[in-house]
Amino acid sequence: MSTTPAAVNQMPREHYLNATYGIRSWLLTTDHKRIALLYLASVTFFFFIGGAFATMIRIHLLTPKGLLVTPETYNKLFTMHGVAMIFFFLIPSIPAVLGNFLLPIMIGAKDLAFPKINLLSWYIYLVGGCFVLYSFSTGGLDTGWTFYTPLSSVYSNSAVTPAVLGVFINGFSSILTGLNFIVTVHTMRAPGMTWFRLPLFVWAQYATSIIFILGTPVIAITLLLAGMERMFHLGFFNPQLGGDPILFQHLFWFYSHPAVYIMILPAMGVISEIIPTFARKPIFGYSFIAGSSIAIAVIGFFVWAHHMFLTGESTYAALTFSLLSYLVAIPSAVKVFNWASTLYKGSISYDTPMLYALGFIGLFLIGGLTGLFLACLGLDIHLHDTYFVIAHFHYIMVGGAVMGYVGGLHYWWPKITGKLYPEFLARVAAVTLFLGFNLTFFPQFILGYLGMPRRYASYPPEFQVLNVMSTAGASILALGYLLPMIYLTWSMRYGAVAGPNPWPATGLEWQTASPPLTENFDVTPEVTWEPYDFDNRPDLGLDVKGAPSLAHGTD
Amino acid sequence: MHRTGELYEQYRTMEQQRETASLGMWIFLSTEVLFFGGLFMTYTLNRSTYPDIFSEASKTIKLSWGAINTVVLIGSSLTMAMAVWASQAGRKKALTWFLIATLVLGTVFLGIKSIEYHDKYVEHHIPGWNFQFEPGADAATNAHTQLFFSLYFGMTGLHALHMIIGAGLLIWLVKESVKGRFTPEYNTPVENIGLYWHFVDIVWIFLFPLLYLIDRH
Amino acid sequence: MQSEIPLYPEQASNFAANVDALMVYITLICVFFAVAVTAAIIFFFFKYRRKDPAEVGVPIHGDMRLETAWIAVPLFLALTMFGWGAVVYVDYRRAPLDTLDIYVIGKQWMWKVQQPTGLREINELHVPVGRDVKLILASEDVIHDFSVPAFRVKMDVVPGHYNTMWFRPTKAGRYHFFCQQYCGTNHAIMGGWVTVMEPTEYSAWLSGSSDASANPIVAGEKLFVEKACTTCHLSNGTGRAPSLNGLYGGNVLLADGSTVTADDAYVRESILNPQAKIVAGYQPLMPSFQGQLTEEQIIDLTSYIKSLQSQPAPAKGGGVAPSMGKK
Amino acid sequence: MSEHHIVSPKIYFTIFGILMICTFLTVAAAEVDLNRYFSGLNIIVALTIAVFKASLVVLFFMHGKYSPKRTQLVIIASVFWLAIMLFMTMSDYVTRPWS
Repeated sequence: MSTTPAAVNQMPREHYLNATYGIRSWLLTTDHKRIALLYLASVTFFFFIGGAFATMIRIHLLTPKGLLVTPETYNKLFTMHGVAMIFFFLIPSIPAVLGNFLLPIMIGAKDLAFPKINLLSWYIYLVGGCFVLYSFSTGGLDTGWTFYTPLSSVYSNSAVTPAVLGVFINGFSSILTGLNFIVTVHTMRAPGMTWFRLPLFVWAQYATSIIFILGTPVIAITLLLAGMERMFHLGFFNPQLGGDPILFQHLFWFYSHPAVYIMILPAMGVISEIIPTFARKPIFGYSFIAGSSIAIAVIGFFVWAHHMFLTGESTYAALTFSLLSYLVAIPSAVKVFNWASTLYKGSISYDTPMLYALGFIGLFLIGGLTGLFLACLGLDIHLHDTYFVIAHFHYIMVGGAVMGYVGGLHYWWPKITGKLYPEFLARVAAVTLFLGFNLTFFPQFILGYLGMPRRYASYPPEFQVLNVMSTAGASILALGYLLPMIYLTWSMRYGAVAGPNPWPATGLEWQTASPPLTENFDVTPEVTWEPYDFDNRPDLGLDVKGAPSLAHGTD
Repeated sequence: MHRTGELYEQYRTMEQQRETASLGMWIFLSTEVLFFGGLFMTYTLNRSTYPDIFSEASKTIKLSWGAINTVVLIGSSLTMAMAVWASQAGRKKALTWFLIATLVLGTVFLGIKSIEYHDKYVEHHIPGWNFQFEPGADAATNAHTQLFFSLYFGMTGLHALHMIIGAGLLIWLVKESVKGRFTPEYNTPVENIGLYWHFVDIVWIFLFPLLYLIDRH
Repeated sequence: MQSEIPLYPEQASNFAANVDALMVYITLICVFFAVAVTAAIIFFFFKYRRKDPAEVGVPIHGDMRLETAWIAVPLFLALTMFGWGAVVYVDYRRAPLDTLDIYVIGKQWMWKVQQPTGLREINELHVPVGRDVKLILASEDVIHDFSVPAFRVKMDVVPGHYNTMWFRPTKAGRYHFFCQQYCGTNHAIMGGWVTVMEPTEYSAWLSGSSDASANPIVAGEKLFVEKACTTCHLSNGTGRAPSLNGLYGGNVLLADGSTVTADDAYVRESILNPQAKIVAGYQPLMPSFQGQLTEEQIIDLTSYIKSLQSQPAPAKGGGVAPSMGKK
Repeated sequence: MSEHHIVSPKIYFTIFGILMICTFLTVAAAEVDLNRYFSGLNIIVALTIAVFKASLVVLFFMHGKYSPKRTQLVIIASVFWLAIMLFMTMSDYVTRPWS
């Protein structure tokens, strides 16, 4: 934090963390910041459950015959890894933790529009989580996180019903969060906070919420139908009773493809906040980044059947969905170009969040570009359901969404806790994660092109070398995740006091104390400045040259 | 639940509070559209696969009950709309009576629905439970008609569940309205529950022709 | 070390070279963009390093020409990828006319293969080099997927309907095939080998290992009687249902005025969901056999109906319209 | 909704009357074999009437006609997304015989 002015910072006397005490004050809180911390604890719990499964998967795949467990158990491991990570970590992570904490503060509101519903959605998440944990601990789940019928609804012997109910229940948590966010952005903005003054993180949350409210209900009803089919031997998706298993896939991916954007859009929002702060200049192409978030959310609903090119889907439908899939790539590309251009003539510092942001761009580039291979009809014939797909979506979800989430946690950690984390360790962790991640997942692209199918408990011996590389990378990756866990926890007590605006940054959230008051602001702020406009913010204490610097910029 | 017309701390004005509640309700209803949508999608595909079976199975449910229920439910929508009007116009007595009328009509609907369900139970038309379309029907006919009845019970069941929740909310409204809680300035609960009630009515407006009126000629 | 890790599998079918070329094309474009963006970021990162703690960047808000360019150029390149990919895919989905038809049935957790002569194999598939091969894929239980990386082809095997895939092997040898759609406990060992043989070897192999007891036509004929199909489908065309003589491969006139080709999928559908396509001039009387026949039995029946292809169609053929001239 | 629009009971009763007539019409139309003239005409008529009835309920009973733009946007979005799901999914099934 070389950039911090030398003034001595002090913790505010009263803030949301010490406003009230006791377990009840947390479990019955309606403060969006406290709810965000409840979510932080619970998604971290599921992250470590999912991570433990991932570790076992990678150890098992060290040898072609499988090192650790029976095929049956292996199938449960990757299924439970997927369910825990996707439904209970990735989807809620950024929206429910960072979004919950920041969205009201960023728009100058005292809280979300419906604070009680916000608390309710955390409880719904918990109930859904309990169902899923019950399934994991009583027989496990071996259907794949996609729950494809009729395997899940007829043939699987594992605890499918509680898992399906758990995911169904959890869906309502997402829906209520999305509803809350959209209403909040519409009605709760502070005076002067116009739509085009909104931080890009808020735009991203808004776009994500569109998917939450319009996509999630569909998977809820679909899983309910699959669960009913299993419990009462009905035939919606069972061909032996006249149903159609492909219909399940249509309905499933109608939500679950947009769900990928639920994971990546908020991370993109985080990156759009971090980059201008550490480049100390306005973001390049604000309206294009904001618009591309909405475009991704909307076009993202038109591409789902690209998961089904080889199910016997009609050629006409395959052509349509492939074309539309290429269209959704464009707004993502626009974002990357705009982020890179923001660095041009900036004043760039190497602080940890910036390392995560740049790492995100690199990994998201690979993840996004490999999506072009899979959207390509001719190539998908070969690549579908191979390790190429695994590598691709881990680059998006882990390289993209998780890097964004961890980067965002670091960026706003001083705001959330009022304390600074140890910068050196944090940089080490960021670099470790980046390297470990690439070593884990890059070999899987080659494995995929060689034809190694996904979800295999054992594999032909010729694939071993690349699998060993991947497992080696995974152990580095695991270490990379443990580090922040340790030093972030440590810093809550022993970290240096951060002060309200340590970086400094321009957003409203940095105008209030760290940690903020329960009602966020002493007085409702009035926004008179444009977003990321360092030059017209004398309050930040920076060396603003004003007009001359503009002239300097054009030479 | 809440005290009359109180301004919650997160809002700046009553106006903002009211708009927020209304927008929240509409967005909730839009998620409901997609929630029912999955069932409509399943229905569409299965009906297009088995058009004749669907028409045959549909003919075993009594058109008269469905038609009566349609009238009853649209009637309850009218009384609900009138209740909203009464609350806006400040007619507290009328409000209570319109709410009670809505509640009664809703209950009549559910009563008729349970008669229909009972008929289906007698005819062995409950999916997954001794299902037998007609005596001597072969396995395939049973499977395909069971698809129709699964959708029939799934769709009307989910709809009835919404009605039951709506009836619960109405009871609460009646209670509050008797206490005179609603005024022209503060009637958001009446309006929002009204929106919900009308939405449930709209679902039925589609369920009726799709389930009862297949090739009745 | 390097020799141990090839970058692509063997090229052993007509699709392989084309798919690999497509792969190279997209890879080149992607590498170009990845390198360009990464290089720019690294360059900016060092060039515009913060020199003074209070320094700010130059306020540049955007540039319309740049935005347009980086929307238009990627869009154009994406469309070329789409176009090329579409050409390959359409070719793959549309099998040529004269193919060697082989049935492949997926079952938890094994593959049953039936050669055109009726010869059966398990977890093995023999095909001749240079011949267009069409696989007709059926599943007895859950969704499977038949995948041959060396051929760059795969297709889901979905219960409830036939999927087909085709390829032309170009190189003799033995290649892995996999089940590529997760199907339960032993998914990982549900695979086997494709053996590509010279055509002469292939026919020798076919005749050498034929097994009359497993003849699907005989089995199909037996089923045809057992299931009482014979009561209605009289061969002289006077029954309550159309004669099946000369049916397979011909065009069938339906009650709604349209025509369909009597292929495997049509025969299968007519057995399981007879009401779906009613032959012109006949009543929808046939019961459905859904749930009463295994996929294998349906294939036996189809083989039997196929064997009637050479029989003369009766004069009163109802819907059967083998040639254009007859009504 | 800055000025709170109050819809008069007269409109409500008129709408109710139209809805009743439509209900009668839809039952009557179902009893006639319209498929004779055009395959599927029965369901088209039934759904057209249903859409009309639903629109009346949304516009008048639910005050959709008098609501702010963003509420109307929510209504349009939910119908639009439902249409995406129905039409794009069916586009797969309907076009399968083409290939």
